[in-house]
Amino acid sequence: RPATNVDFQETEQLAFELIRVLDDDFEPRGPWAPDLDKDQLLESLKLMTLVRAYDDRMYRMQRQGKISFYMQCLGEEATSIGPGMALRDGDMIFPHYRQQALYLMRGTGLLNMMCHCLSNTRDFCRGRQMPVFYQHAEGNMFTISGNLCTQYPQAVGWAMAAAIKGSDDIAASWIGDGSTAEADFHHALTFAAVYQAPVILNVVNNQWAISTFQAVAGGERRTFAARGHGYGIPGLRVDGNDLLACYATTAWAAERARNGGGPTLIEFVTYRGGAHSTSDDPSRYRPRDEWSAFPLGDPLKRLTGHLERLGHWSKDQQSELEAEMKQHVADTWKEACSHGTMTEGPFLDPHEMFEDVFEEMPRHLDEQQAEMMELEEQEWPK
Amino acid sequence: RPATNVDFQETEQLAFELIRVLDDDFEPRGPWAPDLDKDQLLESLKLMTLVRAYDDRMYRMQRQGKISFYMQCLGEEATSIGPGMALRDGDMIFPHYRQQALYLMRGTGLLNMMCHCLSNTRDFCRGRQMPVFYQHAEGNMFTISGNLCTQYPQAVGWAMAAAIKGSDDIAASWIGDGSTAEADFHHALTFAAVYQAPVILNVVNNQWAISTFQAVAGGERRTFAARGHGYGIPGLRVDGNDLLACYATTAWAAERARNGGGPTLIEFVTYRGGAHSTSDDPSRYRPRDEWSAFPLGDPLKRLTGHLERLGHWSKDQQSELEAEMKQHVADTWKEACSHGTMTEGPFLDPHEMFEDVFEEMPRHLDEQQAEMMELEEQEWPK
Amino acid sequence: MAEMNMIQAINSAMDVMLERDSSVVVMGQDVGYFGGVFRCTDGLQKRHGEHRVIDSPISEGGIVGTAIGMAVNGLRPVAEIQFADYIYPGFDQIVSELARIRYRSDATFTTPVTIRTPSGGGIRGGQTHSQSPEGIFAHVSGLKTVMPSNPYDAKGLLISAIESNDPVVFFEPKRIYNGPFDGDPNKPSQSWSAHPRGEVPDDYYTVPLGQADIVQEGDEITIVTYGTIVHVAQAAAQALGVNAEVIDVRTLMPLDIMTLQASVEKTGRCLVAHEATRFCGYGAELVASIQRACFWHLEAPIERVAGWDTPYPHAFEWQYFPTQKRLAAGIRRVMEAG
Amino acid sequence: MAEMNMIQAINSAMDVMLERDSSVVVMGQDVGYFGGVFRCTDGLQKRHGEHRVIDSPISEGGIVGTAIGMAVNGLRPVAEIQFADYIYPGFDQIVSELARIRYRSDATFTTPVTIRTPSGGGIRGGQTHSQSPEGIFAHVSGLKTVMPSNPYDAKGLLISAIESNDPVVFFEPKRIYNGPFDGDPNKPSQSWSAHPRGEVPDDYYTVPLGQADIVQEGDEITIVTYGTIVHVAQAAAQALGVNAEVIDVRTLMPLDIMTLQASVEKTGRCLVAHEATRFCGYGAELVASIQRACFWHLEAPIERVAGWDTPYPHAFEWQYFPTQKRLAAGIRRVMEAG
Ligand SMILES: Cc1ncc(C[n+]2csc(CCOP(=O)(O)OP(=O)(O)O)c2C)c(N)n1
Ligand SMILES: Cc1ncc(C[n+]2csc(CCOP(=O)(O)OP(=O)(O)O)c2C)c(N)n1
Ligand SMILES: [Mg+2]
Ligand SMILES: [Mg+2]
Repeated sequence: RPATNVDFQETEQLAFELIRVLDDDFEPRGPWAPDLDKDQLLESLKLMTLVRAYDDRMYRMQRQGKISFYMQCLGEEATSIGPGMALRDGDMIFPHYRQQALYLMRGTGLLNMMCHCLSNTRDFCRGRQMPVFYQHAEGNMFTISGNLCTQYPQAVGWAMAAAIKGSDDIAASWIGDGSTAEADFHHALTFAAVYQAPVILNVVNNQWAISTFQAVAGGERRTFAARGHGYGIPGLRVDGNDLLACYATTAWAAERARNGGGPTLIEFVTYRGGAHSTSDDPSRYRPRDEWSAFPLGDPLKRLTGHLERLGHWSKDQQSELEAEMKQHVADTWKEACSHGTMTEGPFLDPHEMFEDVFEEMPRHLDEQQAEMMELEEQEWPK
Repeated sequence: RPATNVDFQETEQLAFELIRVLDDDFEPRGPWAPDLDKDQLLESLKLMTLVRAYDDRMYRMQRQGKISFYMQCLGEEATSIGPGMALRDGDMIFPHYRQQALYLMRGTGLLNMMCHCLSNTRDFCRGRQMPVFYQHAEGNMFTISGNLCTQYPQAVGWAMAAAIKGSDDIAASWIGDGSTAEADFHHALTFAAVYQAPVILNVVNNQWAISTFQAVAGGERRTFAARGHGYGIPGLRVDGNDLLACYATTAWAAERARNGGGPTLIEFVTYRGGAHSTSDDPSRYRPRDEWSAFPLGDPLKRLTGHLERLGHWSKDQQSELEAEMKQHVADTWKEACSHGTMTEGPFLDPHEMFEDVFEEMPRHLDEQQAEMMELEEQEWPK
Repeated sequence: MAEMNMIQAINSAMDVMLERDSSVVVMGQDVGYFGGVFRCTDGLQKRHGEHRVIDSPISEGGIVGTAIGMAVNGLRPVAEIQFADYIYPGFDQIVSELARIRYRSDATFTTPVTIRTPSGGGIRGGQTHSQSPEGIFAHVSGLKTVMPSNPYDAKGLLISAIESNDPVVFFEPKRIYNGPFDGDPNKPSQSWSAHPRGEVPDDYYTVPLGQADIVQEGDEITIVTYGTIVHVAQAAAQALGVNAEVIDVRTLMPLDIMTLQASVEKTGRCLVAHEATRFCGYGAELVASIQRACFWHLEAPIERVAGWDTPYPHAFEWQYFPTQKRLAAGIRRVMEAG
Repeated sequence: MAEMNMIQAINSAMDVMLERDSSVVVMGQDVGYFGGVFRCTDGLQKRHGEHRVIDSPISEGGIVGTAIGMAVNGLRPVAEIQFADYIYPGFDQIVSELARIRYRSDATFTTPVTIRTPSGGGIRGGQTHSQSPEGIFAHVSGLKTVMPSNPYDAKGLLISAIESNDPVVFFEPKRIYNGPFDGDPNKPSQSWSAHPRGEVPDDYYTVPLGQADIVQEGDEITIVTYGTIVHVAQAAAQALGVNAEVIDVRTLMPLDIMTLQASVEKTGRCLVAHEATRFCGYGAELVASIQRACFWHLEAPIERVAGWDTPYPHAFEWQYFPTQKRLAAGIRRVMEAG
């Protein structure tokens, strides 16, 4: 673990190793081992357990037709929670669509997130976005886009502005392995390097981009962490199922950025445990048991294993926690549905569809809104 | 000079050195020294001298209002001529706008190039492109685009098709240092790496992108040759004013590509000796004497110096050659003008403006063409 | 002859062309081993090989850019953009290159590339899986723009597009991939088997580009539309008992204005309808062209029914979508005017 | 008050706003040390510093993408795209992000970004330095689209754009940067000093977005246009001795339809003119909106004079450009019809 202010050249090797803290016996080893205390570890475990319960529930709700779409982060939880713990509240986050854990950490609230997925009267997007495209301005969590990688140069711009304003807040963004092929990946790295923007650019390499293996994005010729080398940007290749490593590497990059050291690219090596989305059927393109064979294991098992080893936790406590979270999610879901579902009211008022296209509604939208409301009154077929 | 079939890893250092053949005394030195015979060297000198005479003439013709626009390649000639000599006729070239030398090498013809710049009746673009946007299908020279870097992924696609068809022809493309910031640079490198396309991707680093120094494209943090490393693409950093080095490195990359070794990125370090274009005034942003202070000198002086050392050439012969080329260019210009200029006929028939939008002219263009021709008849003001 | 839905018809068109013409290649995200997120390329890689049915990185600009290069080297790429909403990263290569290479090179270089992309809403896709950007492409000189409304046309038009030496942007209205849709989301979804154009020849045939199709003759009003709305318009006219002539434009560029003109001169009334947003949408060109060609025959202003000028909202899909109710209101406005 | 050409007026608008509002930053290719290839940012970096007037890499996508991020962090970026022909690599960030962030986030995030870009032909720029893509942007919900036709409007509208909390694409007709142009390339070029709108206040003032301007009153025909063609239209009408009402749209989105409607209801005849290609161009929307609003007052079909539906050809610039001759032919068609 080099000092956070070393020259780029001294970081190059880190893009080809796999930075780990927890070994196969859940022992923390090596220079990257962070000092997280019991409470912090238990806090992160609680969160990870909650996210799984949330994903599990929402996935099933979609299957039952209660929501139109859903995306899990099963198996990748540590790549959000670890970094999230290492950032300050003032740091701005530009997520990909599998960072639900970060929204929970930043205070978005389970109920609000469910209400969004239901597009109901409490939806913070007022029905304008598909499920899982969260946002939370107060928590410095950006609005998620359906277009891959667009948030990457935006994060760099945000960081450039922080530097221009003389603040020491930094930006962090997440994308997937497949998204690295998009133009905005290059835009982000170029501008981050040229302006030495205080930004952390994360690539969650979960091995798959829908049906295509990361090799189709060039991940087998060269690690994604090394993509930054051509621009002089340090790259860290990290065990993404090791919460402590995810935390420690983000802390390193954050300190570097905050002190004027510029951008860092971090590749989290992990595995997409579930389907790409509720529209996907992975059995068509990958072996069913691939995850169980994945060498880096399951981030939850590794974290509980670590806590058990420390004597802070037991299998029973974990089962209790899981039951508790399951219940919490179920109760919250019930409450969320009371604010409306796709089929049962209360419903959002469709006239809201015309708001916020512009700050003030121009005449043509005013007229279209009136026309729409009038049509709503009419019966059809008459 | 590693074998052309070595692994990428063994090439990495070459992106940070400066590959040279001719030393400061014009002596060929080192492993990259190619065996070019006297005739080949004199051939390339003749061409370089011709290109300078051509650029000089056309630049002045624009200043006199005879053509609307022009771009010189003053000081960068070797980055076209060297590579051009190392490629086969069947190899497809996707140039940037400063590769006029390659068009001359591929048989486009001085007269045709001038007629294009005049947009006259002999213009191979039939008046549809600005000056210097050449093309020459028979010579496997692609049509130049005004949009920077678009040719880069196109070259990769051409090379992928060559591989699909089982041909051992390769593609080569040129861009400038500033253009590396465009999305298509990333698209090209990604696809070239993923499909191991037989393509040579050249970056002519002439230090400037209009008014911005190459640092604004990130060239100072990391060499452009190293941009490929993140994708696992070998990068060669080459003395672009050393014709022998330009030849030798291209020959290496061509052999590697032809034998299935995949893409190579080559950075030619050179200097833009003239203005960006006839619309530009470099005195506003760079010292007038910068070129004379440029450590890599002038490619023409270095080539003549080499030939003189070999006893193949003398100052007098060079002055004769320059006079001869000047005359040749002047005569050809006269002939070109006989096919029409911007002010004196013969002129292209404007109805041609409507052709080749589609293979067959659709009704709406047919009608617009008729309307335009009818208007041509009318006097205005009546 | 076989019963095919639009997915099968589109798949068959590529299959037939891969078989007939060794220069045809198919490329795009997830189109190879997997067979496409909408299954349009299902089985093609298995049948024709990895070199001809290619999985591409997630880079629309790279897909179009490399497809152009392949075309310059003698291939006929059929590139899929997974959703029309994601075509924009490839926009520069399409507009600045693909559309103009023939022109700028005096036809010494040509780029016979077909870009296939699913478009339109009605599938709960929200603002980034529902767009209809066809008007933008129809505005770009040098591109042909196509949108079929049924399996028979889809296969015949796609084969014509692949064989065309001009670049074609081929929009596939995803809402009717699996069956026609009359605009009522509460009805059980229909299958193409009941529809006459669900009968599709297994082999090669073409539907020529540049020809509109009168899907229903009538003399009271002309409804000019394309894609999913063809079916909604027919249902709306029928429900109103209006004897409407419904025209499926099919090829947006070049536009078959003669067929439209003849119809509007006959009916004297015209409604233009599409799913895309109205302002500066393709319908504006239809209105502008028709009012000029038919001005002296028009008995009422030409009305437009289109997507509202907002992004496509997830929750309000059926207030946003031009449903029968909205088509009917438009028809009434035209019929009652004057 | 001072005499300014459009370049000076645009420069002054940015200078005033950089002075007034510390959140304003200017960015783009060659805009900093050099002052821009058209000199629009001349001296701004010197006066306001490298952190506020920023030279960008040659990456339109990166420029727009980072500008959005800066706006999210409280800045008001004014980004220059060197030529409108080169805006397409930034198209995805403009259409998919800039235009919709307010909407998709229920206004919890907003992106007050102004994109300035020189457009239009008449400068021997050929197909890649002459384009007028405004219609494409006017079709995108969530963007405001502006094109001034004189120095006074240019400064006032640009300040309004910078102050707007909505994203604005601001097109600058480069042919009239240095002086008005009546469409005759053989005349000696005029300067703005002779033109009433060449008088520009040195300080802050605004011209509101969304208001068309009647630049010339008349009762025989309404000519609706914008940018360079405003001047060509006035000259053509005068040469024909037609008493035309010439309206400069100025803001393309939102469109001031009321001003257009009032005029066409008065004159009963309308010509729409612009430099952009005709098919699916902005003029199509003008025709469609006006024919609907004014149908019962129209005495003749609305005609369009526009760039031909081809790329902008270098050699045939003056056959391609909507010259006085072409405007006059259009005016005649409208006047003589019916
Ligand atoms: C610009 C764009 N192109 C294509 C898509 C369709 N798409 C959605 S997710 C996805 C795969 C992304 O894979 P990856 O980046 O690895 O992220 P992961 O799903 O694995 O988290 C694709 C192709 C899109 N959303 N945006
Ligand atoms: C997409 C695009 N953006 C901007 C421009 C305007 N432009 C023309 S040349 C140029 C500078 C290019 O510099 P470089 O790539 O270094 O090539 P050089 O001129 O030095 O050969 C710019 C910005 C363009 N032609 N295309
Ligand atoms: Mg992935
Ligand atoms: Mg350069």
